[in-house]
Amino acid sequence: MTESFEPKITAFVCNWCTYAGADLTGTSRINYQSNVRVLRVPCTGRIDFMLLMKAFQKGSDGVIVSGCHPNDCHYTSGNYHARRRWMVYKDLMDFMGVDTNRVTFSWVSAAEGARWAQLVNEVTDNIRNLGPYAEYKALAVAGIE
Amino acid sequence: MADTFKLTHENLDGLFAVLRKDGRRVLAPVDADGRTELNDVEKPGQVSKSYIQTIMSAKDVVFPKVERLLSYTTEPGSVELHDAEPHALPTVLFGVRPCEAKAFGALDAVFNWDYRDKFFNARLEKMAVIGVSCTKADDACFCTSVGGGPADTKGSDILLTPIDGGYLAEVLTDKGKAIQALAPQLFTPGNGVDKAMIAAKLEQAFDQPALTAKLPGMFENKLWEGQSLRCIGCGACAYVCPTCVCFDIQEEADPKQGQRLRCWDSCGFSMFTLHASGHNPRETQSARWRQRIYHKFSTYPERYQMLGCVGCGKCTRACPVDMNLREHLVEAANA
Amino acid sequence: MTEKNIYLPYLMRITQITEESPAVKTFRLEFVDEVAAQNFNFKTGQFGLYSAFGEGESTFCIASSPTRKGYIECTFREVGRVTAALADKEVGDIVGFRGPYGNVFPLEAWKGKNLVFIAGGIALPPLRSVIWNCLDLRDWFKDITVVYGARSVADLVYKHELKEWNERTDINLVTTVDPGGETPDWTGKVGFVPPVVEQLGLSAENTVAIVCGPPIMIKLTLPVLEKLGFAPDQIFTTLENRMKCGLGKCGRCNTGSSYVCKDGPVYTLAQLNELPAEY
Amino acid sequence: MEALKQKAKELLQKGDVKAVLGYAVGTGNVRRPHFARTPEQVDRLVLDEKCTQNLATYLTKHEVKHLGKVAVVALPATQRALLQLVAERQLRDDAICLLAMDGTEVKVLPSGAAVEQHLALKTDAMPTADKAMIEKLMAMTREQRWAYWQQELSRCVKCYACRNSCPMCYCEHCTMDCNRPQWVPVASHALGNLEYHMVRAMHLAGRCVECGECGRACPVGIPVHLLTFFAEESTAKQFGQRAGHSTKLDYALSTFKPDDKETFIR
Repeated sequence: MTESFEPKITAFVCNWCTYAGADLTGTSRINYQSNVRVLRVPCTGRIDFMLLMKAFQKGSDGVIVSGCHPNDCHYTSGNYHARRRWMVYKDLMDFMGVDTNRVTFSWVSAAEGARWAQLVNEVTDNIRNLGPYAEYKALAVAGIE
Repeated sequence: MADTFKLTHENLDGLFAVLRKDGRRVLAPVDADGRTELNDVEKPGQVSKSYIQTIMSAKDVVFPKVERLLSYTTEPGSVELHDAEPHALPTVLFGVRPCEAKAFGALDAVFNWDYRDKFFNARLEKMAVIGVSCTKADDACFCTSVGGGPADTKGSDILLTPIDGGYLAEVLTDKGKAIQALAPQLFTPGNGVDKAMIAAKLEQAFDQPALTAKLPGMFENKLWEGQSLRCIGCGACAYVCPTCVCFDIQEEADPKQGQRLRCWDSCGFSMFTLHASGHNPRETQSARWRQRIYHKFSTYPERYQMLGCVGCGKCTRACPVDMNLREHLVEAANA
Repeated sequence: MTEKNIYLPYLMRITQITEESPAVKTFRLEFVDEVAAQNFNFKTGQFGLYSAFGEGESTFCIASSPTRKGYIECTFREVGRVTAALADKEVGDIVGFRGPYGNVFPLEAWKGKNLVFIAGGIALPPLRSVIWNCLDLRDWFKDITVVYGARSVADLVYKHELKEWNERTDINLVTTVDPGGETPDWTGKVGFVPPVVEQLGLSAENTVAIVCGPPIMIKLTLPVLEKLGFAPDQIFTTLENRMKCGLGKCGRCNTGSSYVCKDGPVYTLAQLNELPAEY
Repeated sequence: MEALKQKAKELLQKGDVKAVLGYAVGTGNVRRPHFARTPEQVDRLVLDEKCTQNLATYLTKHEVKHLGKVAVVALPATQRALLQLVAERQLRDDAICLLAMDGTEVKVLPSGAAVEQHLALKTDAMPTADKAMIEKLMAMTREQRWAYWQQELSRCVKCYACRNSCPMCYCEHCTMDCNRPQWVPVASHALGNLEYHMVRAMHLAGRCVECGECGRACPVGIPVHLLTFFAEESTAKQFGQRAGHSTKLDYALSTFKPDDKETFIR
């Protein structure tokens, strides 16, 4: 059963750094696991926590959030704003018992193609080990008569 | 009239066992962290000893807070519909108060006055009510003002009234008789106790027929605005109410399949009547508060020849800002 | 024993889509199920709940005439979650329909009378059903007048039909657009609906007026009709309160003790005067 | 008590305010919010330790705004909420007229600055029981916390009493009422309940004045206030600022410091 499990991972990435970085991974012909669906947004500042929630709601087993390194934001400070919100949101998720091992926050620049591949591989292996996010998926049917 | 028996405490133990053996769950008021909830119980010993009312009403047994009406699967150019079957469990409601027992009639009126609602009906059919008369009332209660009473039989299949050593048992309906028939020996001959002596005394607070008669002329009265000023517009009153029946239909779907769910809703929410154009027939909280009163005390009598309120006072107890319904009705009746 | 699920919609196939004006579309819908198609009947004035599977249900009138068999039509403006999803549909797609619900326009009672239809903007669809129904039973009635106004020329719906009505001699069509909404080649009137109605010099004698439009138009048109001598029971309108069930249960469409979904949507002004103004 | 009534009557008579919002005795001796617009209504005012509601909730409501200027009998939590509402530009500083008790004296606090000064005199820490409960939850395993909240939230019926009683939940159009997209399921099933409470807590992080009104308002006794308390504490701990302490503070989550310290971003 676990052997056939292929995790579904949603990645929210910023347009300027991580998306470009992921692009570089491809053009550099670096192989990495294909479990990640990449969703590009202009800036990490746009990645509302509700998007992460929605990803789990729609069946993701893991989520990656990634953007420009601090001080490198295309819009100067979007990633700083995002970082504050992630800090609180991660705490809150943990307090409510949501599995924070399933969310990975990271900085990947446009030059770090190899880093992106490594990140995706690590996260995918990790989620594969954790198995499907059954707890959250069970919510969708609980409480309906 | 109803057949009257005695049901001793020991025999009630036996009755619970028999009901469960018959495949029915028994839901009864249970104390939980200072709240009284309606929970699945095995023995009468688990039932709360001191409750006046449960916080939530028992309506979710027949009208759950979320229930599936239908589901479907979709593919480009085609849709396959799947009817939903209510998952109705044989249920005995034990220990609900006469006011709440009566409330099922008010729900039935809406669900079946014209089109028949199969979901409600399937659940109602599998439910029986063993009510227990009230021996005390609190400041929120006003059943006697709305045609009920602490030992009123309406809505119960069997009504129990506490007496020494057990209960006076009135077997009132065919469903009640069917329960009795499961273990007739548990029901011993009654001893002619006058239940009116035991039941709580609750003075009538206002003249309801007079209130109903004058409401149509009071629509524009400033009273509603004054009363509703402290209302915060939440749905607590409607959601604990045993007769509030307003609902929403919500769709939940992904690209290949979906379902329609019926969910509780409340006329107190500002979005409830909001039109697509942005126009809202009930724009202010006072208009929504007025709707709540009128629906129960004017619309219901006119359409269904009964009241949409049983005087249980749950709304008053649940309200975060203590909107006391009895008090407001008295004020309206005296206006 | 087993009861019918009253919330189950019919499946309907979209067979034609007409773009009426910006964000307004008309769908022609045919039953997927042959038997349902055979058994389906409605009368003019009734409405239904149309569903976009995946998003939910929305309430619109049936905009086609019951005299045109084999299909129903609905016209809607894209404003919310459901209508946006419907607007994305293409010919051949499946939507849901529950209905027909509500009461009807009393055409029998209007026999031998003059009819005046007054509509504004997106409120023509409910009247379009009646108008075609009356045109298909043309010898039942005397004069038929239609006054239709919209914000601008682009906002007029059913442009082809307006052209057809304009060319017919058995119906008097007056179209108007709000000042500033006209185009250089606009041949209709310019002005708001109420004064246009007033200028027509209609006689209230043996006439019924059917009014439907935004609240402000209705509010200003009613005094005009009153001035022309129309009694409240000669004026009809159709309400569209928010609904979820259409079956007299969900509790949101009522005005006073009247359920718009059951006792309405068609009301005379005389009836509305008896109700609290919660519509 | 008499001093409060005296002051309330004075304000009404002078026409300084159109109403005095305080507390009165309600059903079964509970305390309820009370709008006093006449001297007789002022006589029903009470103020004692049974008064708990955060009356600041009312000041952003249309119906109350229409009354004109309202004087508010303000507990410390109400005062904090007012400061936060001014900080968030929901109330004008000159709309403030608070009646606060200082011993047996009644103080009129006519501005945010006055409230800040008055508040600075007292500390109003989180109730011990709530603090202990948060600590107890944090000592659990994640799975236990999940089970705890699932159990608690299963009673939620989404009556929105928590939202509507909250002084900081003043949005005209709540996220819960948005359906394009439908962020959170409307239905009160397990998913809808979890996500609703998560969004509510997150939207109050850095804004919660820790009055606990949401928890008291809940008809089914879910300790929903622990969620917003926790989110607020997390914000305070990490960014060093608390809601409801000044009219001048920016919302902690709409600002940043380049050296905000985190440990989990890779």
